[in-house]
Amino acid sequence: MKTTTLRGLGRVAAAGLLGALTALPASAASPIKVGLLLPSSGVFAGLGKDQDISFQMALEDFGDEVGGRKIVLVRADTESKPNSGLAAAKKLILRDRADVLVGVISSGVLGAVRDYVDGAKVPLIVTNAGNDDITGEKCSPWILRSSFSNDQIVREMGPWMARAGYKRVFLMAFDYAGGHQLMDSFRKGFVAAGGEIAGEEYPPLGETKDFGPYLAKLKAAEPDAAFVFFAGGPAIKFVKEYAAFGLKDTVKLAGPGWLTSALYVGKQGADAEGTLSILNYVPSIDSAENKGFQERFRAKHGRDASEFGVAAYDAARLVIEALQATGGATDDRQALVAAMHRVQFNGPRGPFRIDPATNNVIQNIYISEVEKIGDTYGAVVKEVRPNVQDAPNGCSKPF
Amino acid sequence: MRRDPLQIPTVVLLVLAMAAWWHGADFYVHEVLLSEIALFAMLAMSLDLLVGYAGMVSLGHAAFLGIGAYVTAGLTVFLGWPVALAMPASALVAGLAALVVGSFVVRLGGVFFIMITLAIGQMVYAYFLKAREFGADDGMSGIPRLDLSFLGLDTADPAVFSAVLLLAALAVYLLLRVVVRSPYGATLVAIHQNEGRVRALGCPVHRYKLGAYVLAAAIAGLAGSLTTQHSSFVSPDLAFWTVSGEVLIMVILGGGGSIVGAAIGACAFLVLKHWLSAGESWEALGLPTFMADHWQLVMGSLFVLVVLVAADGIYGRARRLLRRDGPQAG
Amino acid sequence: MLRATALTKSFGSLAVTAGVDLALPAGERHGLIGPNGAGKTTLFNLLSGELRPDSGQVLLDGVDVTHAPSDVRARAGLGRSFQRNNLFPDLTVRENLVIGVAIERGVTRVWWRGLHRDRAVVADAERQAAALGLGEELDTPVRHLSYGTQRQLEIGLALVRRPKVLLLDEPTSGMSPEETHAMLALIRGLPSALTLLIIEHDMDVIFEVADRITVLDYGRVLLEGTPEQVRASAEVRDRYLGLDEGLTP
Amino acid sequence: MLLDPQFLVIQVLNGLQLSALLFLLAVGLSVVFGLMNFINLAHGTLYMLGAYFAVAVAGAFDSFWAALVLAPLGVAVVGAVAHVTLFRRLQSAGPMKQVLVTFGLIFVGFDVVRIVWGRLPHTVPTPETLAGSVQILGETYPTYRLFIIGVGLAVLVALHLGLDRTRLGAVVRAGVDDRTMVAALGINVELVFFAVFCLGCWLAGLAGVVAAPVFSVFPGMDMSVLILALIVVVLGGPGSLWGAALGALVIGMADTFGQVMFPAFASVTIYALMAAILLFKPGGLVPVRPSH
Repeated sequence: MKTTTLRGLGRVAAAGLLGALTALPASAASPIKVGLLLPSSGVFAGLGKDQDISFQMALEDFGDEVGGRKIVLVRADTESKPNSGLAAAKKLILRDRADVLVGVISSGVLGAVRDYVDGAKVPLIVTNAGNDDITGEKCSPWILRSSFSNDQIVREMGPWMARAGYKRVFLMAFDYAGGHQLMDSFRKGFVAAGGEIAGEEYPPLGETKDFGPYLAKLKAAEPDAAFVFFAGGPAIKFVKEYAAFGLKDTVKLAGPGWLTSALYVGKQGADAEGTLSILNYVPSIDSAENKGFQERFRAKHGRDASEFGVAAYDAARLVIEALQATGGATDDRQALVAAMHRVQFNGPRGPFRIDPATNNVIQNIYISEVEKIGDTYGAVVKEVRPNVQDAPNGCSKPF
Repeated sequence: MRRDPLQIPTVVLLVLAMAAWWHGADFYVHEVLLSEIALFAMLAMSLDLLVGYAGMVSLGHAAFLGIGAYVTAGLTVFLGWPVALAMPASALVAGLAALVVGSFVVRLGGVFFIMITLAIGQMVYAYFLKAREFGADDGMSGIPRLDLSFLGLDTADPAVFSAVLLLAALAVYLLLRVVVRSPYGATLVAIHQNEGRVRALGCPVHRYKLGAYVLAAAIAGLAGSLTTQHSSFVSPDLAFWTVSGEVLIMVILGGGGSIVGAAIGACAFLVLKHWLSAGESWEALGLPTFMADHWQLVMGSLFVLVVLVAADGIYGRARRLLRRDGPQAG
Repeated sequence: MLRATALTKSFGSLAVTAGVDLALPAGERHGLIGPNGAGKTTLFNLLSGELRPDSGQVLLDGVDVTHAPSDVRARAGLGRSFQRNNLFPDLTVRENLVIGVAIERGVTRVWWRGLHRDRAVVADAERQAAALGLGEELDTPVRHLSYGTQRQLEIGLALVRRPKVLLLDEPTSGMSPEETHAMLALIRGLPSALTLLIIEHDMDVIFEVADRITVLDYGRVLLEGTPEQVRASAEVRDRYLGLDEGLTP
Repeated sequence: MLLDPQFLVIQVLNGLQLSALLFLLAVGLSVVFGLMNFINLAHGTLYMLGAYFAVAVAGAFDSFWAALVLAPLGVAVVGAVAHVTLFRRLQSAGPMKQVLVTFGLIFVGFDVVRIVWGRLPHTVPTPETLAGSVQILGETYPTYRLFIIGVGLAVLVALHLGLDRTRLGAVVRAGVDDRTMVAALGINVELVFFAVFCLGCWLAGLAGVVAAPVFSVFPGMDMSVLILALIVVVLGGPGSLWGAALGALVIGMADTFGQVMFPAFASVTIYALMAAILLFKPGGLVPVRPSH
């Protein structure tokens, strides 16, 4: 018994020494590979690009060398399609031997890569996709999220609107899992606070040519307000059509802030004015960190950074600071994730840290309204919900 | 029916090449490239039965891939069926779906057939996109792989599973070769050439076309089952029209009407796609790396070019060159 | 054997077949003549099932086949050739006939073994090719054959099923005199039990072959009778034969 | 709510607006199909190009009206080039190859648009004069949508007169009825085909421009409309002007009312409608040729 333990110890020590001898020069020279799992084609290619440049900016701001190792980026196109996303993740892990993965815009891709990443035991920091279950029932010790969970974003909005006097609200979102999750979260809080759902519509994803028929139905329901979730092209279209149908002045428009994202609120212009939004970031947040960040971003790219960019920027900072804590070591991935759990900082959106209980971010949530700022439009913060944290939601912590 | 002296040497060569590649490959090639090639080769070969033999140009073949994938996903995840049972069920359900759909679409010829298959494919896609019981657009995960532990094989190993997939593709090839060389296959070719005359000769051509449609769909269903096992995941995208389109491109690229051509087309397409979508390849050519995101542009142009100047595809071209040199000039 | 009653077919407002009655007893050689656009081929298509009539009835061997598609009628014993060659152009002569024989024998449903295994089918096809005088051309793709030879194969393919009723649509059109002669010999050599309906522009052929003749004009039956009666009809002479140089032998 | 007249009026207008767009898209596709037996699967790509050209022109001249004039012309030129370099070459090879080529062009068009205009969605501002809303039965309705309906009607009338009163129109009608006949008349069929094809492209481009202010402009906007346009063509009967109009009306209304009233079946209904038409009335609602 004793001898075997001793022999075992000896073997461990020898292996450790050998490992240290071989690993030392390697880790001094070999770069740390961060795999960007983002779409560069397909519907969300624009968001992928936004996150890519923001991640790079963070490398400049916080240093791309840790413990003598340079941080290099390797990329694979998810095409915003689940199967391509899975192939991209496999490429980053198997071929490029990435130490950390960062990215994933679409919830479909996240669902597709979840099991694989979990099995491969490579840390993934999700920078957008908000599927509740990824930091809930289907949480993984290896998947952290710097962006948000759907529920985290809208949970506070229902009670807030009920209190603000909007008693009857009409819900609308594309007919897909994310859309339903966001609407359900809103409904829960809103109904509990005494609100009434005046009606709800779920246009089919991807083939809606025209919001007209749905707006006509919304109008006929005569609600006090509409709570809708659209993003990207459809969001631009929706806000404009909403105004054209004369609804802007009669039925208050509200929704998760992607409806009037910094990426395109300028294009929506006056039609977006007065839209209530709830989100984890708006460019107008009044803090030194945010102002400095926006200035640097504007100098580089000539426009405001968006919430998408911030999520990637903070993810990069999370990676860098965790690496600094491990001295640049990446071999012990469990230690690396543990270091990520200990990272805390004040970023553009306020205090940032990862909740070790769910691996989801703990962050401020901002309720704001679109107003004219100078000669353009932007969201102005009305109220801040500090340090919003998800309940475990069925996540049983693995480590 | 037609002599094809190049067929056997090509297949032998292709099998040897795949075996050699598999032998020397790393995890990534096993898990991604070889597996994808095997899966798409099955799809392309089954589509070739329709396009190259029966003359039915379908732009909705991915619908049956999707159906097969969802059947396996549903049966294994919800009902806990063993994969070995879910696989034939996938082929069966896809075949039944084709029987229902096909009983009217096979009546339509040429361009109308293209349009209706495109529409039906999109209908299936739209259904899965909305089907909340199957996870709607998020799809389903946690689909197990075929259990071959009684053979001492661990299918979680990319090398093992890619070998399984390659062997499945070979089996599909052999099955389809038997079919196309049979009297039934010859009748399909005749129907392609002159449907009216085959009917006037007393053959219920719709039933024959339906048979091909069902068989091709069943194979696509099987490929769907294997696809979902491979990725342990299923989503509506599998049934999207671009997948059907890519498979059709593979068939045309490789050369329709030979079965092996479709497999070659799948190899060529996927190798080219992987190469084109890597920034390093463009860098090596001295071209801007942003083009790596635009491999579809290159693929689309290549496809147009193939249709324009080499409609018989890679294999057809090779066969023609051989025939020109050979004794059977004519 | 073949009977049509009050067959009517219109394309848009144009009545191409207007109440045609036709009755062919078994073994009869029946000619169908008429000017271009008289509706002869349309009538053929109605009889063989390529087209469905708007009204009227088609009886084949006493069975109502009005609504049966062409493959059902073919299996019930109706064969036809086409006005324009209607073959499998990329296939060889042997392959063309093999398809016909395979369908006739019902082996086309076999998908599990090679066609070449069905030696009897191939041998039968080769025998029929020889009977058509195409024994030398077995391996020639049809599109490389001369027009006249393709025409022969066209008839040969219609005969593969040994039909009870055979519809021949202008079998000698576009043929050289020698080829016409050969074709005539082929038609004359058909089994006497076969009921034959033949469209022909070459009056020599019609008068040589036919027992009775129906003259079609504007989709209607103008006259039905023996060759002599048709030859004697002033009306037919006016409307049709008079315009045809083949009238005076 | 369904019997609420205001709701009905708004929905009928929405339906008409979609119908007008679908008509613009489908009529070119349909007549080209009727004439040349060739379906241009890249027709949606032309529509997308029209919208992107509108983005470019409206941006350069700061005028929607300039885009309305120039963008469809640009699309017609693209179509003309494609016809001369690609489709004409394939005329003898049969429709199948032409269809395949147009299919490849969808991929090409998609990426070209992404390279030139980037990946983010664009918008075209609604022209000042049409930016407001009008009151209909006490309901606010966007003026621009009425404009779309107007454009659709104007094109319908113009095409009807063109087909009915001009020589080219007569030739096209004859050609749809019987292709061989036109050739026999000693008319330069090639030229007629070319002209009709370009007109079809122009109309697709026009649809793209007109749609741009209502729908945002993004890569991939082509496919959803392509399928609808194909369904309209099949429904109306290939080659028929009034068939395209009727088909567009049926689909436009079915889509508008179906999506709101029977959301669960909306997408499936339209496909089922197409299948039923193909099965029972293969010539479409307004067949131009007898069904064979």
